[in-house]
Amino acid sequence: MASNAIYIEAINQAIIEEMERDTSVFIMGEDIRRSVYGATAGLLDRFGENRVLDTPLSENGFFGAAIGASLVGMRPVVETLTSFMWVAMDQLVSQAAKMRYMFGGQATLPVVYRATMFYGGGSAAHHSDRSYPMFMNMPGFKILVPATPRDAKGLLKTAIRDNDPCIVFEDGTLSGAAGEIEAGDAALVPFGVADVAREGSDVTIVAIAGAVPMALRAAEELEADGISAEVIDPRTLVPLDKGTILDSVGKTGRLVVVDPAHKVCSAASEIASIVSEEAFWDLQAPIMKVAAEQVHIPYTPVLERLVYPSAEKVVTAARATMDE
Amino acid sequence: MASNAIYIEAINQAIIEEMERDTSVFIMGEDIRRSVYGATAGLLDRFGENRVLDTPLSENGFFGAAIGASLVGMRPVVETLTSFMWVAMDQLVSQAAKMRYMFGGQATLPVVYRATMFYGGGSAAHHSDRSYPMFMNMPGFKILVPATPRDAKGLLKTAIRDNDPCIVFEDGTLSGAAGEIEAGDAALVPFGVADVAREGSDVTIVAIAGAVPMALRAAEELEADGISAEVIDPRTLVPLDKGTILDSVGKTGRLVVVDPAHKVCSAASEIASIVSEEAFWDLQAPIMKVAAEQVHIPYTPVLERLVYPSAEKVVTAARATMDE
Amino acid sequence: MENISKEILVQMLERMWLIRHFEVRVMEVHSAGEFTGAAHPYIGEEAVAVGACAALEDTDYIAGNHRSHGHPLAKGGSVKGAMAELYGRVDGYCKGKGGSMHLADFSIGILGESGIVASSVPVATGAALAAKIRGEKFVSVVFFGDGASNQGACHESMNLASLWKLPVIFLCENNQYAVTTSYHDSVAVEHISDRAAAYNMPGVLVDGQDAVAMYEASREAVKRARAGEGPTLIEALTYRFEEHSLGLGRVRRGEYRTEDEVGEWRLRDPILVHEQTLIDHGILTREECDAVSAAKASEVEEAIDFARNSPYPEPDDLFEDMWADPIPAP
Amino acid sequence: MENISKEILVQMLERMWLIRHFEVRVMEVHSAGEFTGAAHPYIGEEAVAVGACAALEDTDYIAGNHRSHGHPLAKGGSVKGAMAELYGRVDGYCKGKGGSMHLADFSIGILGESGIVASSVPVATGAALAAKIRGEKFVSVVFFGDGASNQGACHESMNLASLWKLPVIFLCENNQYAVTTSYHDSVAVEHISDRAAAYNMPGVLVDGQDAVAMYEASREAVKRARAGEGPTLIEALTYRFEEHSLGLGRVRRGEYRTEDEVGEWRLRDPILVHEQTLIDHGILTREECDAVSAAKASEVEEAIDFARNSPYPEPDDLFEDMWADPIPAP
Ligand SMILES: Cc1ncc(C[n+]2csc(CCOP(=O)(O)OP(=O)(O)O)c2C)c(N)n1
Ligand SMILES: Cc1ncc(C[n+]2csc(CCOP(=O)(O)OP(=O)(O)O)c2C)c(N)n1
Ligand SMILES: [Mg+2]
Ligand SMILES: [Mg+2]
Repeated sequence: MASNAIYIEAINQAIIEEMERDTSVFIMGEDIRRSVYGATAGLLDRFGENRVLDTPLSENGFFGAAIGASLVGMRPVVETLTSFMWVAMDQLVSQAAKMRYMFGGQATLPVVYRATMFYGGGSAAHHSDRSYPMFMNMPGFKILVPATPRDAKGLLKTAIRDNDPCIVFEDGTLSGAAGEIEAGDAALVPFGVADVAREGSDVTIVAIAGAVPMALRAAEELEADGISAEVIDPRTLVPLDKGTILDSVGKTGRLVVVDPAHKVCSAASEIASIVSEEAFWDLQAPIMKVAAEQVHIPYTPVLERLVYPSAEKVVTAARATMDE
Repeated sequence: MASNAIYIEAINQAIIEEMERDTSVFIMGEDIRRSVYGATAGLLDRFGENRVLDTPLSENGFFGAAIGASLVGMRPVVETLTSFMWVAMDQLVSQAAKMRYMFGGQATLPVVYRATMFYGGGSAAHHSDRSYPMFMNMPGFKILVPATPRDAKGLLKTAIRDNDPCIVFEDGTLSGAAGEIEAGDAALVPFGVADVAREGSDVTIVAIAGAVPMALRAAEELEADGISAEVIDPRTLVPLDKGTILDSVGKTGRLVVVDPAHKVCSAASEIASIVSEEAFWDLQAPIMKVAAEQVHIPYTPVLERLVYPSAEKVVTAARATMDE
Repeated sequence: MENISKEILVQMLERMWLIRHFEVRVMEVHSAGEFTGAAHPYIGEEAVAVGACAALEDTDYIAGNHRSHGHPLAKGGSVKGAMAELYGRVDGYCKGKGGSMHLADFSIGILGESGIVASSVPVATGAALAAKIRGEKFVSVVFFGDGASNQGACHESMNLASLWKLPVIFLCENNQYAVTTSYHDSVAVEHISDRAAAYNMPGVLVDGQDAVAMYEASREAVKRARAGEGPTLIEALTYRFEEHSLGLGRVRRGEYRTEDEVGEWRLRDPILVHEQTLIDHGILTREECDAVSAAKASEVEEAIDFARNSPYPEPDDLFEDMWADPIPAP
Repeated sequence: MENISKEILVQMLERMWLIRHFEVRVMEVHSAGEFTGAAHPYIGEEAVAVGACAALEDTDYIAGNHRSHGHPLAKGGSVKGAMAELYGRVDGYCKGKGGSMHLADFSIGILGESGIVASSVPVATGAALAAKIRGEKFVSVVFFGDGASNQGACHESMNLASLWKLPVIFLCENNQYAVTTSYHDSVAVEHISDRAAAYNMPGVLVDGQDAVAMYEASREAVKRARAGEGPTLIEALTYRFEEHSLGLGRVRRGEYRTEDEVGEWRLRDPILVHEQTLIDHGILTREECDAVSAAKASEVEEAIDFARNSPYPEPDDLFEDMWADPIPAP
C-alpha cells in the first residue's frame, strides 16, 4: 500500500524494512543512534546497539571496517556526508572499488555508503560536495542519485540487497520533498532504468538529483512559450540507462543536461559525450550543459545561489537549443 | 642551448634548475634521497638533507605539511605516485584545492605534486591509476600532463614558479622517451597552450600524455590511406586550451579524443562535451572517444594491454569518422 | 602565576570576555535569522584558546577547526572581520566566502579554521616544517577536538613532527563530546595526552577551565618548540556549555548528557575562574573585571553594526579568489 | 615450547621451507623473464607469518600487504594457485588479474594482500567486527610493515578495534626498513609495540626470527581475541634478506644498509633457528629436516610446472569479475 512521506523519512523506512528483513544488515556512522542527520531515527530502539553502531571520528577506519565485514557475510550500511568521503578515499578506492576485480571475483562486497550532499544552505566549501562524477570515473561502484522519496527508498532498498558496493548520493536539498512511496518489495526500484519524469517532444532535459525539480519547473515555463520538454531522471549513474536518453534525443533532436556537480568532467559531460558519439545524427542543435560553476562553494548566500543550475538557467539553455 | 634527454632526466633537471634558482624550493617524498624512482638522482648531494626530505609512509601527513609550508613562503615539490594520492585526498581536496577560495584569496599555496602514473607494465589495480579526470572535476588544481621530455621539464619548471597548487601527472610509460630539451628560462612551457604535434586537415586527434605517441603513430598509418590527421596535445588540462581544439575541429570537422584514463567522466568526455556544445556546427561526424575500458587494471599482460588506447584503436576510430 | 605579567593576565580576561560576548550575540542574531549556516559556539572553552594564544607572538601561527570563533579572536584577529564573515559580507576575513567554519586572518598568522575535522593538523605541522627548514623561530599551534584525535591525520602529523622535531603544539580541546558521542566511546585510551608517548613527545594534561594553567603549559611547550626540541601534545580538559552547533536543533542535550553534568561544569566557567584569580591576587577588582566585560560587550556590538552595514559581494566576485595566477574559466 | 604439539612444530618448518623455496625460485624465474611486474621477497621473514598462522584455524581470516607471498602460503593457501597467479594465468588465485601484490585465496580465509600500504588494516578489522556482531568465534590477523605503521589507517583501526574489543591481531612485521628508509627515520617511538598503550591494548615485542616465539605470542593473542577481550598489537623484529622488490634494480643494498648488518641477520635465518630448535629437542633429525626441505622444493617445482602450463585468460575475461550482480558495460 502506498503512503506519503518526505525524502528523509523514505530513507529511514528503507533502512528499517531491510534491517527487519535481513539480520545481516547493520548500520554504522557518526551519532546515528541519536539520528543527528535524521535518517536513522528510531533504529537504536528497534535494532539495538549491536546493529546500530556509533563510530569514532575515523571514516577511513570504519568505511574500511564495513568492507571487511561485508567480505565475510554482513551487509553494512554506512551513513556519511559526501564531504567526509575524502578522508576515506583509501578504503573507498583501493579496497571497495577494486577488490572484487583485483581478486578475480573472489571478493563479494555488499556494502552501501549513504552519502548526503548538503549544498545550497550556506554550508561553504568544506560541506557542499557533489562528488559523484569522481566516483563515476573509478570503476567499481554502483552510483545512485535519487530525486524523489520513491526513489530514495526504492534505490536504497535495492542497494542493500545488491551484492556490489553502492553509493547513494542523497540530495540534501530534497530532504523535505514529499511524495508517494510503496512498502516492502513493491518499493524496490531497479538499477539502470531512467524515469521519464515528464514527456515532451521538442527538447530532452536530462536532470540529476536535485536538478530534477528544477528541470520540471523549467519544463512548465517552456510549455508557456509552446516548447514541449521531456524531462529524464537517470536515477542511477552507474549503471546508466543510455537507451532512454538516446531514444528521447532521437525524438527531440535537442539535449540539455542539468547537473548540480562541478561542470568539468561532470556526469553532464559524460552524457553529452555519449550522445555526441551515439546519437550524433539525431542532433539538431548543440548539446547544452547546465552544471555548477567551476569554483568552490562560497558561504555567502548571495554568491552560493549563483553557482548551481536553476530553472532559469535550464529555460535559457533549452531556448538556445530551439533557436538553432 | 638545447640538449637531448629522456623524460625522467628532464624532470630531474627541472628540479635541479629550480632548486638552484630559488632557495624556497624544497622536495619531499619517500626514498627520494636514494632516488628510488629515478627523478631525484643527485639532489641530496647537491642540496643537502634540509631541502631533500625523505618522509615516513604518511602521505596525508606530508602532503598536508607541504601545504602548510607553502602557506608561509616555501615552494614544496612533493614526489608521489598517482596511486598513493588516495590516502591523501583529505589534504589534496579539503586543503590544497579549496583553501585559497574558501579564505577569500588570503591563502597562497605554491605547492607542486609530482604524481607518476605507472601503468602498462604489470603493476595491477593498486598501482596503475590515471586519475587526472577526478582532479579536473574538483576546482583548485592546475593539472599538467606532459608527453615529451621538453614538456616534462618545461611544465614542471613553470609549475614550481606558479603560485597555485599544481599536479604534474608524469606518464611512466614515457620515462625512457628521448627528446630535445632547453636549459634555464628557455625551457619554460606556459600553461594553457596546446601543442599541435602534427598538422593535418581531415580529422583532429586530441591525445593526452602517453596517448600522444600512439596518436602520432596512428596519424602515420592514416596518412598511408590518404587520411590527414592533426594531432593535438593539450599539455595542460587545467587550464585547457579550448581554442586550439575548436579551431582544429573547425578545419577538420572530425574529432577523436584519446585518453589513457577510464573513459567514464574522463578528460575525453569533457573535451567531447565542449566540442559538441561549442563547435557543433563544424562537426561532420560523431565524436569518437578512445579511452581505457571501464575495468580495473588486470595484472596479466595479455589482458592489461587490451585496456588502454592503442594506435590501432585510434586508427579505427579515425577511419570511422571518415566513413560517415 | 608569579612570573606572569599583569598585562598578560588582564589580556586573557579581555579576550575571554570578547569571545563570550561574541558567541552569546552570535547565538542571538543567528536565531533571529540574521545569517544562516552552521556555527559552533565556543562558550565554556574560552580559556583554552586564550591561554594558548597568550603564549604566542603575532609572528607565530595557529590553525583550528569547525569550533572556530574562539581561536582567531584569542590570537588577536579583527572582531569586525570575524563578525562580517559570519554575515557573509565583503568586509569579512574571507570576503564572505568562508563563513563561520572557515574564519582566517592571515595578517596575524591565523592560517584558518577547517570544517573537515582534523584536516588542519597536517597543515599546521607544515608551517612548523617551514620554520625548521628556514631556521626561523616561529612556532605553530593547532586546535583540534577529542573526536578529531581519532583521525589518522593526527597520528601521521604527530609522528612526523616528533621525528623532525618540528616547532608545533598539538592542542587537543577535550570538551568531552564529539556531537553526541562521549570521548569514552570514541577514544580507546583514558587520556588523549597519554598518546604523546606513542610519538616520543611530551604529553600534558591541563585544566582547560583555567586560563593561567593553559598559559603556563603553552608557554612551556612554546619554549621547547623555539629551542628546537620539538612538538608537545597538550590535552585541555574542558566542556562545551552550549549545543554542538547552531541550527542542529534536532539534538537535544538531555539525550546524551545530563543537566547535572552541564551544571557542574558551568560552575567552573573559565571566566569566573580567571576573575577569581585576578581578584584573589589583587590584580583587578570586581569593578574592573566588570568594566572589562562591558568594554568587550560594546566592541562586539560595534562589530555587529559594522557587519550589518558591510555590503554583500557582487555577483562577479564569484569567480575571484580561485587562483593566485589566474587562468580562464572553463 | 613444552605445550606445542610436534605436529605444529613440524608444520612450521614445512611452511617455512615452502616459502623459502617458493621465493628463491620466484627470484630465478622472474629474472629469467618468465613474468614481469614487482614482487617483494619474504626471505628472512618466514617465521613471522608461519608462526602467526600456526595459531589460526582455517576458519580464521588474514589480510596482508605487498610483501605478499609468505602470508597465503603460511595460512595454507594453494601453492599452485599462488604461482599461477604470479605467471598471470587463469589457474591463479585471481585468474591472473591480481598478480604478486594481490594474492588472495578466499577459500581458506585469505582476504587478500594489498599493494597500497596499510590499506588492508581497516579491512581485517572489519572482518573481526563481523565476528563480534554475529557472536562468532573467528579472529582475523593483519600483516603490515614498520613503514605502514605510520599510516593513519593503523591508528584509526587500532582505536576502533580496542574500543569495540574486536578479535583482531595487528601483526607488525618490523623488518627494519621501508624500501631504503630505516624505521628509526620513520617511526618516532623506539618500539612500535609501545604504541599499543595509546589504544589501551597489549603490545608484544617478539623475536620474529624464532617461529616458536611467534607462535606462542600469536596463540596468546588469539586466545584473548576469541575470549572477547579484544585486539593485540604484536611487533615482530625481523629482517628482509633480499632487496625491497624484484625489478627495483636501481636500489642497491650498500646504499642504505651495510653488508655487515645483512650478514649478522643472516646468521639468524629463521629456518636455521627453527631446525636447531627441532633438533635440540629431538623432534626431528638433521636428515629429517633436509627431507622436509627437499619435499617442499619439489612441491614448488610442481607449482612452477603447473603455472607454466596453465593458460592465459581469454580477451573476453577482461570484462568478467567486475560485478557480483553484473550491469552493462558503459
Ligand atoms: C572528517 C569529518 N567527519 C565528520 C564531520 C562532522 N562533524 C563536525 S564536528 C564533529 C564533531 C567533532 O568533535 P570534536 O573533534 O571533539 O570537536 P568539538 O565539536 O567537540 O569541538 C563532527 C563529527 C566532519 N566535519 N569532518
Ligand atoms: C600508500 C602507499 N605509499 C607508498 C607505497 C610504495 N611502497 C610500497 S612498499 C613500501 C615500503 C613499505 O615498508 P613496510 O611497510 O615496512 O613494509 P616492507 O616492504 O618493509 O615489508 C612503499 C613505500 C605504497 N605501496 N602505498
Ligand atoms: Mg569534542
Ligand atoms: Mg619494513
